[in-house]
Amino acid sequence: MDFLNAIVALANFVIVPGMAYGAQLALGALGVTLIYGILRFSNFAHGDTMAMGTMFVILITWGFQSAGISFGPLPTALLALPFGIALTGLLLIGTDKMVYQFYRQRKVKPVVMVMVSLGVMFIMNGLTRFIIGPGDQRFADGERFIISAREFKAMTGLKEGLAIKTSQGLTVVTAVIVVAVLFWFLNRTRTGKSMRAYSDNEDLALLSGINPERVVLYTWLIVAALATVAGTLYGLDKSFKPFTYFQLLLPIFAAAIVGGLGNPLGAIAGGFVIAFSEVTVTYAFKKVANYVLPDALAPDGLAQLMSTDYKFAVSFSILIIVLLFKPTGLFKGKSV
Amino acid sequence: MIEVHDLHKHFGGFHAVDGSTLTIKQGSITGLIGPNGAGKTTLFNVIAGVLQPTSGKVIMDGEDITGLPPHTLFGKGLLRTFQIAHEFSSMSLRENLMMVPADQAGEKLWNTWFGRKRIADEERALAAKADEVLEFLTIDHISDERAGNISGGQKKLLELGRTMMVDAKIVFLDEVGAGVNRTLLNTIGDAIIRLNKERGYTFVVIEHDMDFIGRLCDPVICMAEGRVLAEGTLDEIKANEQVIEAYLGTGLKNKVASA
Amino acid sequence: MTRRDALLFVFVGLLILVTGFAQSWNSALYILNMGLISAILALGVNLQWGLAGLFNVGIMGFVALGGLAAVITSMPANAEEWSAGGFQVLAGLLLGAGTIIAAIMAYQRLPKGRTRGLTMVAILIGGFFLFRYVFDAGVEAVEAVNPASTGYLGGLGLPVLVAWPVGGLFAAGAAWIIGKTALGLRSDYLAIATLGIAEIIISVMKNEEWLSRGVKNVVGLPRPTGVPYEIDLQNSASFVEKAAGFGLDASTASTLYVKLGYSLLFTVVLVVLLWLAQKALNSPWGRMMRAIRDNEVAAEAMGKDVTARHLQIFILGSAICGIAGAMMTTLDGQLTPTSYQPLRYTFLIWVMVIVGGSGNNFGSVLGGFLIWFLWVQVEPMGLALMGLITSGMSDGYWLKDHLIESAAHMRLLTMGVVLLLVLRFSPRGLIPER
Amino acid sequence: MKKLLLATTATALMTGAAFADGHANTVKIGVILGFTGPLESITPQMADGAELAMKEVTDSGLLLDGATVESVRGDSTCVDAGAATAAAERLVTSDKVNAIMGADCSGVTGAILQNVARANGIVMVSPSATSPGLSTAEDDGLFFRTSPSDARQGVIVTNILQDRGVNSVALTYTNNDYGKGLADAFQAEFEAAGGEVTISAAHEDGKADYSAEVGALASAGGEVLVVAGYVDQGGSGVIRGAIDSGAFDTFYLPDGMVGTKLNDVFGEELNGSFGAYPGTDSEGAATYGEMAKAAGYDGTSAFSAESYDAAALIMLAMQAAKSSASADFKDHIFDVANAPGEKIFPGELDKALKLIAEGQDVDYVGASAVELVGAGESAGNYQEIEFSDGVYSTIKYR
Repeated sequence: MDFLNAIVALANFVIVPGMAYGAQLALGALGVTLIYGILRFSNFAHGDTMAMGTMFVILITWGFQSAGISFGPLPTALLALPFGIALTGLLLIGTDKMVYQFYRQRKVKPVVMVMVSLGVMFIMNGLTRFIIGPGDQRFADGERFIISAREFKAMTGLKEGLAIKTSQGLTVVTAVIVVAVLFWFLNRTRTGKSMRAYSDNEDLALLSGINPERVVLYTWLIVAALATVAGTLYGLDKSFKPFTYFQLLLPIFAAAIVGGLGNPLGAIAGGFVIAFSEVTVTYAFKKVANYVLPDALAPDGLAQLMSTDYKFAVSFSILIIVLLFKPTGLFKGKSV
Repeated sequence: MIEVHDLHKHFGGFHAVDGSTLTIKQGSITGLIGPNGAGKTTLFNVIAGVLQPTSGKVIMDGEDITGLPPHTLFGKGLLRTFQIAHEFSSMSLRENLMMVPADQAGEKLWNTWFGRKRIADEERALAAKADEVLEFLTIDHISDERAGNISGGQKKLLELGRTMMVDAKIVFLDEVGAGVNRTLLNTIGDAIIRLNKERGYTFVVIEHDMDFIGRLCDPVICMAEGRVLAEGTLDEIKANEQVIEAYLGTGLKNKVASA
Repeated sequence: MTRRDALLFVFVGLLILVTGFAQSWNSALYILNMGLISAILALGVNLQWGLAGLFNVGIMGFVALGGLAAVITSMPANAEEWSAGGFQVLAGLLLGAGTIIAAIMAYQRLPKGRTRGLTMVAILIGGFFLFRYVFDAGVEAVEAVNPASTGYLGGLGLPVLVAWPVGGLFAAGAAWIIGKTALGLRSDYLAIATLGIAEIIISVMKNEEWLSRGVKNVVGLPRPTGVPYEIDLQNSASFVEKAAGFGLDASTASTLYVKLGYSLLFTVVLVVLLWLAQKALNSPWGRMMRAIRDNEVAAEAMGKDVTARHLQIFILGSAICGIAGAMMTTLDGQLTPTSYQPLRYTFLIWVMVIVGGSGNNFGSVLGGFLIWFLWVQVEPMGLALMGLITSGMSDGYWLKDHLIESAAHMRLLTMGVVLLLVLRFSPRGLIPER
Repeated sequence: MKKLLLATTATALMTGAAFADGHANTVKIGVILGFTGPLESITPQMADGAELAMKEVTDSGLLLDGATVESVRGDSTCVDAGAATAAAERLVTSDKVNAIMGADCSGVTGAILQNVARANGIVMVSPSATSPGLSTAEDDGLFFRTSPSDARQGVIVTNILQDRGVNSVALTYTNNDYGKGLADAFQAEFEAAGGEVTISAAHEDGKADYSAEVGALASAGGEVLVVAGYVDQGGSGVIRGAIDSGAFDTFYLPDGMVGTKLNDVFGEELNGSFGAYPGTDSEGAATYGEMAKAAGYDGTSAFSAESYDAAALIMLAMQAAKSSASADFKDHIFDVANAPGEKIFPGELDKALKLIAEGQDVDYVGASAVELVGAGESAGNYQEIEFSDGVYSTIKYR
């Protein structure tokens, strides 16, 4: 029984939140990694792209809510998602035409593109706050829990509860679907294959008649979808605030690099590595240890490796260690 | 002078250099030929320290130099040029040459602030030497031009010029004639012969132009698929069955690929 | 400097003068002072980026280390805390350092294989617990002393001017460690690594209270010699008399006097650094650096030790950022770790370097002044602009309300637009590399 | 009207200092708050609060022979001491504000106080800087705050917990001088009184995820979770995680955590939780809440009431000193804030001005029950709140 309690406690405080957070990071990191793989630069504006995409979704959700449209037990935001993706897609393609295209055609160094994305980041940052304001926005509705801690305890009779929020379940399910669709697209469709070819070897792809502008267009559309989905899921699970989305950029980059920049599988793995490292290294194992170990061995202290103050430092230390020993990431990334 | 023992360089499953063994004699101008993808440039890069070998050894004058970084090899008198010219594009031709000599006093940060006199003298000598080299290469009329703005052939000359700024022992030239017109190629050829005769440089030359090879090189080494096929004078090589097959094979493959 | 460059400097000078006439001379001088610091920061980053092509996105960390140096150098030592556990903290730190050194030695001495891995893990884990055991107790003792106003070890009580070079040394030390480990990485990876390391530095400064009070801030840093306190000037009869001679009241005169004092100190630092940077740039050393930036492979083949040179310039540039960080903390008079945000202390500096002109020292100095001016002045300009746009709208109209409320966000927007415009129409910056 | 004020602010800025001397009968108060930066979401309500008081006074026409009070906003960014000092510098030396309502975060507040306010002899009243360090900062008698120092709150929290028989708590704090200061003060007090703090874990505001913090807190355990954070920052994030995962059912909510947002966001889920925030009387706060609602903003947002009070104190002190010069009215702030005298609540500023003009004493209570002590900070009278039926209500004063 104690053993079960230990597992449940671990699941409740480490595994479930880690899964949801990891899935959110993975979706964000996929966007970063795709841009890196195909357009060949690190996009510093990605966090703010997520914020803008989510902002569109929120505005549409509010419209739906005031029109009385709902999605039953699921959040209305899911209904608004396709529209949000479309708007974000338009925004990104517009940005590309107005900004990135110019530099791409001049074949500037990747670092210049990074600088350009810095400018785009500043602008999106300002625009989001201009339109929706800097504050917290709530747009979640529908059922909150798939199973709540109290229900779980009543059901199983265990001392520990296990809670799974709708948003957490939704995050993982959506992430799986999105990743499956993405991989199907990249591996099975003609456009997807040409994108991969372009990513592997630009010159060769051009020779075999792939239209680069088309590849770029599709890339931005996919990035728009990934960013909007990631941002919305994150907003549903936690809350929407522009400042937070800028802060998300760092763990997302860490995830993409740990996994290997330019490698979609790596991005997903990286997301989970970062999420779980943040949760486990700073987790106080006291409770779990008390359940599992005999009383004589139970720890007096918290059995915490590091205080939560250093949560952020942990993910970056992992990033740096990975870079030092495996410079192209866990999964082989690009080394352009 | 240089001995290469059973050198391997693998990229994943691809064996770019697959057990090459060869010797380069002091004072020679050795030609290195072979069809595209034979592993010539990779061999250069491994010898010059740009790439680490998977296995094998490189010995220079009895000393094991395997895997030493390029700047250390430079210090030992081993210089190289690049297949695609690697000029310092934002600097003038003269500056491109002046930066070459090692251990300049002006490269010590301290001296840039407190050793001005010494630097000035040194710079004057370097500039004079650079101008001399530029004149030798017949590109002295553009010595103040940015290296990024000159023609491909002129960049090749500049590459050669860099090797003349110091007392090199052995110089590796990677397709020094590619994209260069006939007149310029002859100029380059003359320069190489003069450097070999007057200064005693040893040269290793990768080149596809057989006339050029024939005029300069003895011996000639032919590579294919990462291995040394044959060594001898150009005529001997031309008569070698294996060599003909190697060239023919890729020729056929090329035809298939371009169809 | 060409005539055009000189005109650009005159233009920025005019902007500051206009501030003086239209707003106040105090505002103008404050912008000038922070502009001087920004110029020094931009100079340091330009050294790394413009001269060596190193993409350092961890500027914030070096600035913060400079700030830390200001506290450790200039604040008085807290005897009570030292006796409570100061030496135990030091012992703990030595143990920690010893553990890492032992692990590295094990790595180097032992033959490759499982034994080596296990030994290293054993050393690290054992060392970690030993370190925590000694260190944590010491920290607890130190932090328990008077936590509301001190609770940290304090500093050396030296003049704060000493902190400026010390800040440079701190940053240089950190840069050495970072450079040794991360400089081999490609540009994008180096960027993310430095970004992360800067965050780690900040989180250490936020959470290690024994060191500099963590998030509780150290206030009341001493001023540099030669910069008096306004209130003392205002109470000095002779100063008030002199001020009256200029037709100024005591408070205006004293605030201007103090700011001018800082301006003078900062200008000296900037001029010295600029002179050093210019001499270095135009020497064979600068030529070698540009060669490395233009083509690393060829420079390596021409006998230049690229790795060592990168490390050298990374340390130099970071040290300059550290000096600027110490100066900034001195000007603020307090250390506030929570105020170090990447947007302000890293990305804004990058905007300065790129807009000014990377590879050109004068360009980055100009960029430092110009962008700092905009950063401060876009806010009132934005408000004024919104006032103008909405002047035709009726009061209470939601859009008018919204636009005026949002005026403050014009700042980020403007930075983005300026950066993109410069990248598009003058990609090498306002004063390009010659 | 609020918009009008803003518009005049903008025009005043455009015309610059040249006009400042022309309006002899204009009083300017600088509102320096973090309009951008990590506290940007609570800042508008704080500024609105201060400007509501100014509007009230202007409309009354009673301040210093009918002076108009003008608000000049400046962005403190909350975190960037340089930018904050520049903004303050501009407000003080260019717009010639008579006093500063601000700043918000303790760090920039200290910087502005030392570099601008003291240098120019300008009064500063901060609505939200609670760091105990500011109590002892040299201020030449220029610095006041309408929020109590965290040291005082540590005692209050301990008392409330002990009265409820709570002996073991987990503690999380927002990682800045407010949160850390409060956490330190509370932990010392609570442990001295025999209580146990199982863990004291920091959380960063505006971060992506609080799973790690919640996990650590849950594992450490405790009867109650004390959340020393901000209601619309990480504090709510931690509570959200703790409730959702069933880690804690009962929370203690200090001043930064109390706001109607809790009712909206958590409602029933917080039933049984309790806390306390400054105030001796619910009347002022309620009135203020309604006034704010009528003016179109949320008056219960953190430190909004304190901002209203800060601005009101400045203006009442001016009236008492019969001068809008900081040097004159700085000594009157204590008089108008404390007894004896007639109690003044929000919306009664006209009455206060009239009384003062008649030479009578007032005791400004305001929206947050202002009572200044010591080095010019709020005494720290608290109202204890408890959640039931999804809303919190005051049950006791301390």
